[in-house]
Amino acid sequence: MNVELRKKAKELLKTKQVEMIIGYQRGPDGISATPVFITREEEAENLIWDVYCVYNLSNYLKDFPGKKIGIIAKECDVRSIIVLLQENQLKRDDIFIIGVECSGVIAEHTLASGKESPGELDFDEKCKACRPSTPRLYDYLVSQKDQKDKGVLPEENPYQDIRKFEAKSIEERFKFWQEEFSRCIRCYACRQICPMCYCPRCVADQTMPTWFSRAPDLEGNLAWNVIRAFHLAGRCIDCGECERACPVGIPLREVNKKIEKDIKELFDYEAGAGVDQKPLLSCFDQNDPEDFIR
Amino acid sequence: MKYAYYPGCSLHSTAKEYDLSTREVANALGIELIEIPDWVCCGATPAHISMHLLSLALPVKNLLLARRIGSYDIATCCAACFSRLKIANKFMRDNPRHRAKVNKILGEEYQGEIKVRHFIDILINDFGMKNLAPRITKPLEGLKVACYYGCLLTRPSDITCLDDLEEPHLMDDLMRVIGAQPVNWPYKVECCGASFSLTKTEIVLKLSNDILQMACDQGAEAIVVACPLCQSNLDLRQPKINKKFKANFKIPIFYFTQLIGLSLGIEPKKLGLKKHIVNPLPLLKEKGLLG
Amino acid sequence: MKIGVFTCHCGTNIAATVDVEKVAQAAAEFPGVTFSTAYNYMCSDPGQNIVKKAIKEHALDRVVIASCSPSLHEKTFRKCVEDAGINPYLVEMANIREHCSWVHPEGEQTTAKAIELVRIAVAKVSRDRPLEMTYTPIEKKVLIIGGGIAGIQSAIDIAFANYPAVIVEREPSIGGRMASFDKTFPTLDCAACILTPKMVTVSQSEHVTIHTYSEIEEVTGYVGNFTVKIRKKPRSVDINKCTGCGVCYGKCPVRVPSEFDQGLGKRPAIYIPFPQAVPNVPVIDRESCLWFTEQKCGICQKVCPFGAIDYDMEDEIIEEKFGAIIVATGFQQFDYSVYGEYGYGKFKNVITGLHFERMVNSSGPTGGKIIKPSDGKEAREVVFIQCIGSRDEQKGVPYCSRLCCMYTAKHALLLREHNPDAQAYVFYIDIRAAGKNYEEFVKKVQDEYGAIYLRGRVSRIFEKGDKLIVRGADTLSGAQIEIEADLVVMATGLVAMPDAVSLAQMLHIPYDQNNLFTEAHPKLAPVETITSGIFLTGACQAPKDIPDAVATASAASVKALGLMVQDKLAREPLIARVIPELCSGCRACIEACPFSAIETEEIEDLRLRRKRTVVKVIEGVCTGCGICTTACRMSAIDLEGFSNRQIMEELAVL
Amino acid sequence: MNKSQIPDHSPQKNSGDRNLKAPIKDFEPKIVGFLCNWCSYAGADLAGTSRIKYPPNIRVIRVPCSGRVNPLFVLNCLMNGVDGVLVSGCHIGDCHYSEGNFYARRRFAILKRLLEYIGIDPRRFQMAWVSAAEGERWAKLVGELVEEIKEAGPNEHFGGNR
Repeated sequence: MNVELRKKAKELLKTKQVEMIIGYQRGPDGISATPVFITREEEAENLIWDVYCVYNLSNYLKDFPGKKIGIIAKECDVRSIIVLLQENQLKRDDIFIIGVECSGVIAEHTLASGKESPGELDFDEKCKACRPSTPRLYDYLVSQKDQKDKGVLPEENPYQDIRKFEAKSIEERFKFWQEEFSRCIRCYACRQICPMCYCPRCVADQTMPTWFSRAPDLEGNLAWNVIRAFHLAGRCIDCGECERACPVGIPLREVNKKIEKDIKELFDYEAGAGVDQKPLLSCFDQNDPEDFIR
Repeated sequence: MKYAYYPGCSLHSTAKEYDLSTREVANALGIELIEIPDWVCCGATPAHISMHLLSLALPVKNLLLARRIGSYDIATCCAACFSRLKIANKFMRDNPRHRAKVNKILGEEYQGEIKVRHFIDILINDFGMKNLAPRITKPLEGLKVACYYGCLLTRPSDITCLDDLEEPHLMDDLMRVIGAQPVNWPYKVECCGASFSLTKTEIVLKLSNDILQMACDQGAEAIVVACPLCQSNLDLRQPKINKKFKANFKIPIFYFTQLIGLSLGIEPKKLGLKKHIVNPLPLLKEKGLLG
Repeated sequence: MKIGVFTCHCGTNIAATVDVEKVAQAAAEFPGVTFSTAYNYMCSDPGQNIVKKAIKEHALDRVVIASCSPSLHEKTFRKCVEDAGINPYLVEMANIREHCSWVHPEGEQTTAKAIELVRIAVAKVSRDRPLEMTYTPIEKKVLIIGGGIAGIQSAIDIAFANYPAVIVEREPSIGGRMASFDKTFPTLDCAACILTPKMVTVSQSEHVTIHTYSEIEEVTGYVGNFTVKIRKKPRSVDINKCTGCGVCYGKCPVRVPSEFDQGLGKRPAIYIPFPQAVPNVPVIDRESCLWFTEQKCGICQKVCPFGAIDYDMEDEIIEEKFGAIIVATGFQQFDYSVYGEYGYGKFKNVITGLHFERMVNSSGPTGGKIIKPSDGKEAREVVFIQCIGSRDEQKGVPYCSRLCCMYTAKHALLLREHNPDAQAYVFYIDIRAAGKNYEEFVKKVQDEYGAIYLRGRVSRIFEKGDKLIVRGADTLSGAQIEIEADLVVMATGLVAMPDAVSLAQMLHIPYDQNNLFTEAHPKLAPVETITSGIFLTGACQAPKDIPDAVATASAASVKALGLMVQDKLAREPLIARVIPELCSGCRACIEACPFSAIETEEIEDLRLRRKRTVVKVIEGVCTGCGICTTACRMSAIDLEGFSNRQIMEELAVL
Repeated sequence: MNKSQIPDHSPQKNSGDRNLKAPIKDFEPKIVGFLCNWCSYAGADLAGTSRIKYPPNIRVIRVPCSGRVNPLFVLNCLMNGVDGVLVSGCHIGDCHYSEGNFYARRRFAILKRLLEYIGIDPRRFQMAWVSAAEGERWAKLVGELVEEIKEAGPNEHFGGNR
């Protein structure tokens, strides 16, 4: 299938349908995949697509306004592209989505262990909540018949960890997050890596007013991590990049998924469902639940 | 096609011929009806005017019994049973308070999930009229019938969900398929007087007289029903009506299953045609439908 | 920054439970406060003079008044400080009366709370920005959508004030529903006699332009500045050449049911809807015209002495600007064919009130004879059924249509007038005759015209021979009623037009669950909508009879004229403001704004050195709700008067 | 009454006492209420004109609409040691701006669950609909809130750095 991928990439560059293709190439370790930006036909030979292509490349799309960009995207990446389209950060005509069928990507720790071929347990956590699938939006689809059966099976209940945590006492929950957030050094790697974090100036950096403590103290860290997740409500497509990028290992997906679960339960809303979808917090239903209101 | 069959009391007594003809038709069409073992009365009219809980518990009891033999839809023929079972289901689905009470006294959890189907519904929507048409060997050509639906088959429409509330047509459609000619008449959903038959017979005589008169006025030669009580009032009371209103009705009252049975070529004997007060055989003979 | 704090005793209203002097003393110590005093009645003239004097003497630039609720005196003190030379938006109030002295007992705690409230107000005022009223120009022209009696009355009122009005009417003639009525209750004036003069007035007015056979295509803009696209459908007759001589429709060979006569009469394919039509210019119905359906005939073109027939006419879209819009789109009849018990609309002799109006009209299709449509014979026994569709949550609408009781009474009266042998039976639920001389009218119909009123519903109608058997209950006597009727007249309710929702969406005005347009306030702003510059009249808002339609038409006109007479439109500056550098152009605010007050614009981003799309607030439209400010993740849109800095400052001193 | 519960108003000690938490036994919680101008603020005004008594623990921040209340305001309050936060708007259907409370309802449904999830006592952030006619309800609501937050105790987790 890499053959097909490269052929299409070359064709796109040759016919000038795109000026650049954002994809993956094999990393220097010979196993992992790293992002690559291709502008010349011959470079297309480096393109790959396999279970090691973990990253969500859609984050790079916004960096090339006005250019025609081709991008290799799996289902979760496509959903983030959809959100960016909803939010007018991209123009549909400017991007060419080379969709790839995905049956799960590898967890980072597997890479570190140097294993050559992954077993089922080695799939990334995010893939366990997803089912092997074809992207919901693409301009060209590279099919992947050979790898389909190797995929990870979706979990029966994708939110059981969240539910389990919700069942804990309020003190336990506070203690857990206090400890997790206390490690936060406010490097904002989670923000920089997030395709949805494109605000010209993040509220965390604003000074007129200063919204919350900018120091890495408990108040500031908690406020930052809450508002980061809150600002992703209805927008986070669980690509998991934030958690992957966090240098101190805060389980950020556990916060994101909590909101993902709640908005599914409360509003039957799923981020990145389609380009015509309205932003979660810029629409409402007359019958939204209000049992929490006195 | 398999269904848990709930005949109800009438079909085991006064409306035996409804039961017979239903089983014959089902048999002929390959529809398997498994009679619910140990079924009890659905409560009919007395239960819900004496005790609401009982009126729900009785039908639910039957639904639970049906669940034991497998996950089949329930087939029923009697309009009253159909109505009671459907109403019980609605309460069990929508009303947590009643659901809790009923589940408590029956000792089982039930939430209204079993589907209750009238035999008309099964014939039309499961078996399908397209499939029925080629099975007709003796079309009832020339027989003008008035299809009489009565009160309970269509009402209340949000519970029965069977047919058009004011202008039902499913029986008419069936009659057309088997070659009979349904007349257009306005009394399809009038009341026959129902169980006043025993307590205030006068009322039944008046109401049933109106229905018979209207059917005859519109040119019907027979009336087709789907309710044992309607059948009994219109059939059994005809002599008395004739006497009281100085009329001369001799109009046979058929169950729709009997006529479908005839058209499928089933022997009239097996369809219980001799059990009627107004003997339908002369009419059928005259129309050449018995040969 | 020099903040002055003025604490009010409000007689004993505040002073009884709050130590006012202590509050004033404490306030003097707050950061930025250079002057603090207390007075008995701050809102009185002497009180206001204290404020003005202190501003001058102490060169104050911001003011906090600690007194009552801002809903009472915010305006007073804005004016007061403005008189003293301070921007009126640099004053804040601390509500130490309603929120403090009146709800807590006398004591240290209450005084302490009052001091905190003042501290919060001081914090807020320190972040206030001087603001100026905004002004938007006004296009001095009013659009009236709908040319029925309400629209006509609006146009007349606007024109009377010498402002231009444009009526857009979908049908080939103005006049609306009223044109097809026979007589009007309770005075029995003939509808045409009172409507036609108004139609003529409006058509001859130099200030009124009428676009008939036209529809609204698109509305953009905002109060004072609406841009409207109007689609003029092809009439196929040149309105400037035609003299209305009528030769064309005299010769047309086609006959189709007349819409105006509710299908009781026929009309040619080229026709005027009714003799008094305005404009008196025919229209070709292309669906039935032989030229358009079979490419033959063409007689009208041949016989027209003025060459006015133009088969090649096409849709024309014109664009005009308006300062205000009056919506007068009216109603449609409830479709009674949902009632199976009344024959699903299949019985020929079951008709609606509008049919009856045409029948009873002496220039109508039956020449004023009340007949059975099935055989044309005169009807004697006529049953009227009220509340068809109205007050019926199952099959119709839950509301009362308000006028059916009256028009049914009128019909019963006219029936007897036209045929003294006839008998009217009226089935009703309640008689709702609230209106001037309405109850008297119904009484007269019952007493003098022998109409038999039966309180109850009709359960079934069926045909028997050439009669209709009407079965119902008279709940007052408890009797079952069966009437052998010749004719049944349904008092069908009034419901929203089928395209009401799409029009509402085009205009950005809300509509209710019945698709009726919603007024800004049901009592205090009954002809306004929440979209400023758009007003409602007539039955598009709720069922209305002619007097109500005319009254709301004039009310809406006054509201529109109130805009027209202003040179420019003054708007409170407490509106949203975009900080373009912070805006990503995601448009979450545009989606959330209930008033469509935000649009996009392209800016040159100096930092990125490229063009970028951001949003901007349309000042004339923004109402200052602040919903956008929370939809915005980047806080790029803020609300003046309740800005992020102001609120965060308030929170900071808590 | 313990002196330390009275907010300090001397400028030199503007933020001095805040580290000290009142002893729990006569803890007087500090509650911030964001009230929409048209319904809830007017309802609170009505409680005043009707002279209905309620505890003085609430500080009202007037906003035009519940849809104006940014979750950052709420977070800011909680992080600064405020014991309870209330957002109050018009009843559904009564919004002066027709839709503002719909947005607020959606937004705070998410925030409330999220705050609970990370271990913040649900009693500390609450939402209510109070109309302009509900003066009595307003007073009752404040009374209830004060009781609930007293039970929850002081917001000790945060505010230490002020």
